[in-house]
Amino acid sequence: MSDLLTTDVLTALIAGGILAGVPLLFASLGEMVAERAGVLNIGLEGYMLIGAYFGFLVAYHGGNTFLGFLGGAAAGAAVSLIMVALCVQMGLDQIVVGIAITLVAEGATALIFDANFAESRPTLGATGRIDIPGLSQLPVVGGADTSDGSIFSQPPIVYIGLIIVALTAWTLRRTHWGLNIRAAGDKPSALDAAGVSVVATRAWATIFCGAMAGLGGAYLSITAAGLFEDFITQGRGFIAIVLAMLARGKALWVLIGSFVFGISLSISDVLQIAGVDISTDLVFMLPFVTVIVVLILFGRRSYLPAALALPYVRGAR
Amino acid sequence: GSDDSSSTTAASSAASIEKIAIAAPEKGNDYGWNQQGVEGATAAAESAGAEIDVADGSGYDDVEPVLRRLAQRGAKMIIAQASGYNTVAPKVAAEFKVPTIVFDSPSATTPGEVADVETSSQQGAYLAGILAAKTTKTGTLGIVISAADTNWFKQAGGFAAGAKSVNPDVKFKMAQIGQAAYADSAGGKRVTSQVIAAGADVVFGMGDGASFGMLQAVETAKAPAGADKVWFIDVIGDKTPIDKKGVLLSSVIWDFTKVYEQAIADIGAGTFGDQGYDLSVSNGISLLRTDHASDEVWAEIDDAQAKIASGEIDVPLTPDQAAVNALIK
Amino acid sequence: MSSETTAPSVTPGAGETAPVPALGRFAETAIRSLVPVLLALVAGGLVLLALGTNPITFYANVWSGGVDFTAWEDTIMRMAPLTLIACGLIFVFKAGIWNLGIDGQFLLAGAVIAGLAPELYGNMPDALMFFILFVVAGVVASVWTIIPAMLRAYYGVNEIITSLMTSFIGINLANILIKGPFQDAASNVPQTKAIPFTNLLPTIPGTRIHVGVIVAALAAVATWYAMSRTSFGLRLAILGANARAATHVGIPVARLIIVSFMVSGLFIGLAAASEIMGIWGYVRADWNPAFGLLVVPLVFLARFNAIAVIPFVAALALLTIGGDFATQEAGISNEFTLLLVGLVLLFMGVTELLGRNRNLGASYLQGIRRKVRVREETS
Amino acid sequence: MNEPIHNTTSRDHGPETIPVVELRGITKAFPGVLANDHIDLALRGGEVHCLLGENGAGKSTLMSILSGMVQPDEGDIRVHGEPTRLASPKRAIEMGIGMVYQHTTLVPTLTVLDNLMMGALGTFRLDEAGSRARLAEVAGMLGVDVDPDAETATLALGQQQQIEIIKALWRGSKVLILDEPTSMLTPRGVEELARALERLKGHGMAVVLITHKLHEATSMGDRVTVLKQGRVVGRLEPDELRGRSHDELQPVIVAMMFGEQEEAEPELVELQEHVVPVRGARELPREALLELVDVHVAPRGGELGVRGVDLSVRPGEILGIAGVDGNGQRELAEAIAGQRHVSSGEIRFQSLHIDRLSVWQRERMGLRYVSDDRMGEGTVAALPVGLNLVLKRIGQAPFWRRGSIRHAEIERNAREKIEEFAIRTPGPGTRIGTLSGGNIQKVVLARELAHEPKLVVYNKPTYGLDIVTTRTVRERIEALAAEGVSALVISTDLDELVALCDRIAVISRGRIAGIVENGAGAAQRVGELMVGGQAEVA
Ligand SMILES: Nc1ncnc2c1ncn2[C@@H]1O[C@H](COP(=O)(O)OP(=O)(O)OP(=O)(O)O)[C@@H](O)[C@H]1O
Ligand SMILES: Nc1ncnc2c1ncn2[C@@H]1O[C@H](COP(=O)(O)OP(=O)(O)OP(=O)(O)O)[C@@H](O)[C@H]1O
Ligand SMILES: [Mg+2]
Ligand SMILES: [Mg+2]
Repeated sequence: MSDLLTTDVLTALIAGGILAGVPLLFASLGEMVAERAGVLNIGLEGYMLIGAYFGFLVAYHGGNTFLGFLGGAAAGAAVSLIMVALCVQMGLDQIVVGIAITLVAEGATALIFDANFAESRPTLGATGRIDIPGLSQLPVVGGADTSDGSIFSQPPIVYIGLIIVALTAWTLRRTHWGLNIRAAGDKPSALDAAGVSVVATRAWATIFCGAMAGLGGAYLSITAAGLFEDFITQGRGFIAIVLAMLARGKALWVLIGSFVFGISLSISDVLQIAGVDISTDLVFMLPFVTVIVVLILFGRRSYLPAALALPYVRGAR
Repeated sequence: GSDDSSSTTAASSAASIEKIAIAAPEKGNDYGWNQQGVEGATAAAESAGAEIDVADGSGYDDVEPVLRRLAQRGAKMIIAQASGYNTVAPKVAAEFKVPTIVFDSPSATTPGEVADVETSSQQGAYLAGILAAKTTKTGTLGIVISAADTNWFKQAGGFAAGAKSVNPDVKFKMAQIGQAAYADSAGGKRVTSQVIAAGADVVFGMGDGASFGMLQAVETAKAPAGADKVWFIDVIGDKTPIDKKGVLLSSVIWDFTKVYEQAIADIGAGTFGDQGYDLSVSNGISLLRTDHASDEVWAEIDDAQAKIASGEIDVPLTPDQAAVNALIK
Repeated sequence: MSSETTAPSVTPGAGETAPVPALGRFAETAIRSLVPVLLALVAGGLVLLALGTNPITFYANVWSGGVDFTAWEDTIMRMAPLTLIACGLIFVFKAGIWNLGIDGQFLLAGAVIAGLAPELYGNMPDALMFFILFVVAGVVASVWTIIPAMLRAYYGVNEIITSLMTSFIGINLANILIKGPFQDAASNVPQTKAIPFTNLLPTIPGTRIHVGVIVAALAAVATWYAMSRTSFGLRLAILGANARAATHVGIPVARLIIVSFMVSGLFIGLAAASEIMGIWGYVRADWNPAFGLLVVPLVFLARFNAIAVIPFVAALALLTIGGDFATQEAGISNEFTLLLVGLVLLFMGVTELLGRNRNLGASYLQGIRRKVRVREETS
Repeated sequence: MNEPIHNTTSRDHGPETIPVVELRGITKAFPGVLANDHIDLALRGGEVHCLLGENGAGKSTLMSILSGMVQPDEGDIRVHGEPTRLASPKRAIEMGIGMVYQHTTLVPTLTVLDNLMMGALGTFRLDEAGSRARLAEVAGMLGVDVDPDAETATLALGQQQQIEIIKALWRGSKVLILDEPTSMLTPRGVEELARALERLKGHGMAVVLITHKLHEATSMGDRVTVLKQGRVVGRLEPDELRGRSHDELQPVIVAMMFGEQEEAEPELVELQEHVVPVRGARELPREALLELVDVHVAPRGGELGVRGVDLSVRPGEILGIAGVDGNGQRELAEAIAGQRHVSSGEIRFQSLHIDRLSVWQRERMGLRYVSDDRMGEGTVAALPVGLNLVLKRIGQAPFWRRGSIRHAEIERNAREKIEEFAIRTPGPGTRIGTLSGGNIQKVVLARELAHEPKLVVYNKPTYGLDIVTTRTVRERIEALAAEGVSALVISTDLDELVALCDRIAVISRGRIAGIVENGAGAAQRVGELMVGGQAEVA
């Protein structure tokens, strides 16, 4: 067990937690905002996959990871336009379209990747990191001289992510956009009556969701894996939906949830490395089991926007 | 096992086989299990002068129609290249009376219909263990597996035994990505990074798609204290073409060609299914030779290989995590 | 406007109660079902062309792969679990409940009966064994819905979250069971002991088609009847349309939520039993056909009608069975099938919308219904 | 935003001044209904324009067209003489048209201030300080007092109404439309509203007031337009209104509203609210049919709950519950109906404890509940009228046999009720959601009063109904009482209670503040109790 306490292992634990947590953080942050505006993006997995593929593609051909992240975000946003057009605009069922997006994304990325890269299987190098001066030299939380860094030595995109979380929280609470988003999810007719376009509000929230999920996917392929692989998201989109709903509309809780989940995956690795025999089935179940137990013991009405997943039609009876 | 001495003669005498077929779960360009299977089958077909019908990328769930179709399209031998096919394939074999090769299901072997292939891959892993122990600077070896898979456990145990035969004090850091994370390359990278952070400078990695993530982790890793480089040892296939950074120390190659040739020969001889086949160091398991180790090391490995083939070295069989743990602790 | 239309009580023919001629309705349904498929095939064909594959050959191969030789039997057998899952989903979706934990329920039920079957096999008549296994599968899957059901019924916790979470847990639990207590001692791959394939579910004479297909057909009829003719179906519909009204009119809402969840689990369990006892005879660890995601949209497209869902299910089955062959022939990734299914869904939605605007008739989708009504009215 | 309201008082409204808003030939059809049929309407500054008409006459539709919510099929709109297309609510707001909808448009989960700031343009950040100042300004203009930080859901309906008005004025509207603002208000609330409207008129605003209460129209209105079946059937110009008393005007308006119907003139005159005589005492059996003993009901978010209510209702008795809305009336009604648990105390019906019985069981015993939320819970909008009429009989004969529906029975029943209650609907198969409020209410009543009721809880039974429907409903309540069916009538309308009830209980902050025998002076005492009750806790 003494192995557990070495600084290298603890650093790796944090690094692993961040690697696993950041994709979830981006995706569930986007989902949370869209849900507050009343749009349930069941197709999050699809956005992430597309973001992962195009992020990888841009990073690979452009030779620049930052461009890759932008490319992933743009691709995710582009796919979310399907949702905007079909669901927000025309009022088609969000769950049907969301699932269709996931299926199309799974099929399309596998198909194109297979056609282009199955033989060459390119990988990307390590994503460049920035070391926070001073702090990055600290043991465990510093991580300047390790493979995947630690809290104070991460690729800029991770810090940008934290800034986005803060900005999102502030925007939701303090700005007109935020107010509109909250109203669009709780009572779109009121927003409409106040002269604000429900469609536009929901559309922007959905595009934000697409961009964030695409960014999460791009992080997954560019930084977390350094390559693309069919179905690389492995169901993370659905986990992100769960996290977004558990966050009850609060950006901070998205942050906490994502990293708790990331760390719990990372802990299972570290325990195994330390020789503690533990079933990964069990460990993977743990965060969910914990949440369920908490819900059963302290279960109270969970907050979800009243108009979630309902199309808004002006004056409908 | 069966003797492989007759393979060449058998191939020429098996003129009755016009077509053989292979069904594999993933596409045959994965630098791994599926590619090895397809390449082995293609080579065997070629040497028998038979046509080859490849149904790769068949997945696990719809395989019965695939196998039936292969039979209906005239295959005289079907290779069901996945242990996941080992219940459905005999069913199709029985119905169409097509000799069928299955994996990891010894009890399925039925005269004239089904022959099972067992892989003694632990033998190759043993050799990999020797190579790793000779290469490591930190004295710590990493083992990463993508799933709770018997083949992975067998090789993990063989690897540990081989390494310990060189240096009894060598330490192991072993971790599994997930229950079935065969293709989770992000997970592969995460876990491999952690194993390296725990001090391993040679990582023995087993996975399908996940292997690519492991390789990437090794490529981008910062070497642990005491080492100047981190190495990766792969399994089943040969990833040299995609090893841009030169970190691929070796790979435990599974070459099915001889086994499939033998099966064709046995069909010709009317003995197919009388017994199963064993893929071992004597007929297809080997260690990929690279120039990342010295000739002396390779000589030592060749020596060990001969000893395993002759039975002088007995490689332990560790079919589950508990058995592996007993070896690496 | 003529003066007759001024009084609110005239023109009963307008909108709601207008009877649609039977033939017209049939033609519309055909158009609405075919057009999106054609559009998806065209779009998919462009993708194929881009990949250097001849779309005509490809689609011909999908058809022949799904029908030729004995593949049609596989296609029909594939319909059994899909139809049963669809029936299960209708019971919850109609009530406005999102049971998205299908895969967990399906796999857990499958794992349990695959572990149980070898124990029962040989100790009793096969018929009794199958009966017990179907019942057990249904019970296991429906028990697995209880947590989301109770949390939703008594605490109002959103069931999308909880059913997804219990699905992840169920999948892991199934694997633990398969690798642990149910592991076939004689096999060195993680899987349960198989019952001989000669003793799987009986088949319809003259075919390989197992009787699970008949179970599924009966389930579809029963579901359709329950939803459209019975008081139970109406209660579910009311719950789905207006939960507060359900309370007000004296429907025991909490109980109904739990019942509908459990009925849906029951059918999902039956789907697992039919698939495992009809085709596999055992379960491999990590086996996950992930039917859930594919069936959910079909249920919507069929507007929660268990009979109407059958053609959709048939198309999906044909596509999954034939698609494997076609992609192999073309040398492209078999994930193309997913792309095609997704495209069909998208185009169905769009066609539906355009169709409504041209007044083609009733719509498929709940969501667009309201929207479209208003459009018509305002135009 | 935040531009001050203009103080240009234009008292003289001769024909030469351009109306602020002018509607010409507005036509709007819904399936089966012509809601607006070539309507002309002009709104002038400094005037309250009353829009009257029976339920479903098309008032809300017309105003929704004016607020940009609904697009007309034909006709044009001029704002300050300029032809304008009001394509969206945003456009309408920009044109200075503020609307208070019939159904609330406040977001319940947001604070008052958030609700007011919504939609304001110009800045990216929410301007909280500026908004507070603006709130103080508008509230001052209206003469009301509001807490900007209260969560909207926790406010009483009257207060929500004030916020709706503030919201409509927020961006400096020149036109204020109020769609039935008074139906939920107490007489005092109505007085406050009238004063506020006076002030707004003083600021030169054009106000549209939709109401079903004629005395409000005659007292507050400067101009009256009467709609019927989508058409303008009568107008009263300022000079016709000025100087004539309510009693003189009432028959005129009533004749316009209902004149074409076969009802005889004398009957119509009786429609006047004040003409209905106060009920005298009746002989009733002694023993109680319904008894509440120290009943407590736990509140849910923002409610007061019920805190120890004792009540008894005798067979055939009509007991009124008076009080300001939001003082525990709904909680009480739901507890009796079985939609909520009683946290302590006892409810006895026909001498049986029914606390543990389900809604369904109570319904079978003859205990009925007419909800005040006919759209939200009383009906299922997506289902046809026919099914809505049997919602509380699901699975029962004759509508269901062995669990299977019998459409013929349901259809027969529906035709019967449509006839009996004069429900205006294209047919039994019409989705109920498309009917007008009054007609939905009739469906609800028809359902609750069928199958031998013994006691009916009516929560605001005539809320939003036109005079004829109101009268029908009241007559039914009385007729049933005469047959021995008791009634518990919850209403914020004192006149209604005085007209109907044997006794009137006053509810205040979840408690019964007192019970008054109806008779001369009852209204006075109820009013005192309502005020006293409030003072007691406040
Ligand atoms: N179990 C039931 N018993 C009786 N009536 C029902 C039941 N379920 C639904 N209904 C009502 O019967 C009518 C027809 O049912 P259903 O919704 O299945 O038909 P539909 O063709 O889909 O109609 P729509 O186009 O209005 O959706 C509808 O008005 C529906 O609300
Ligand atoms: N969205 C709609 N769909 C269908 N019919 C509608 C719709 N909106 C209104 N109607 C119909 O138009 C007519 C006029 O309705 P409106 O709401 O304008 O009446 P109203 O005069 O406001 O009545 P009330 O006094 O009951 O509020 C009614 O017959 C109503 O059923
Ligand atoms: Mg329907
Ligand atoms: Mg109205």
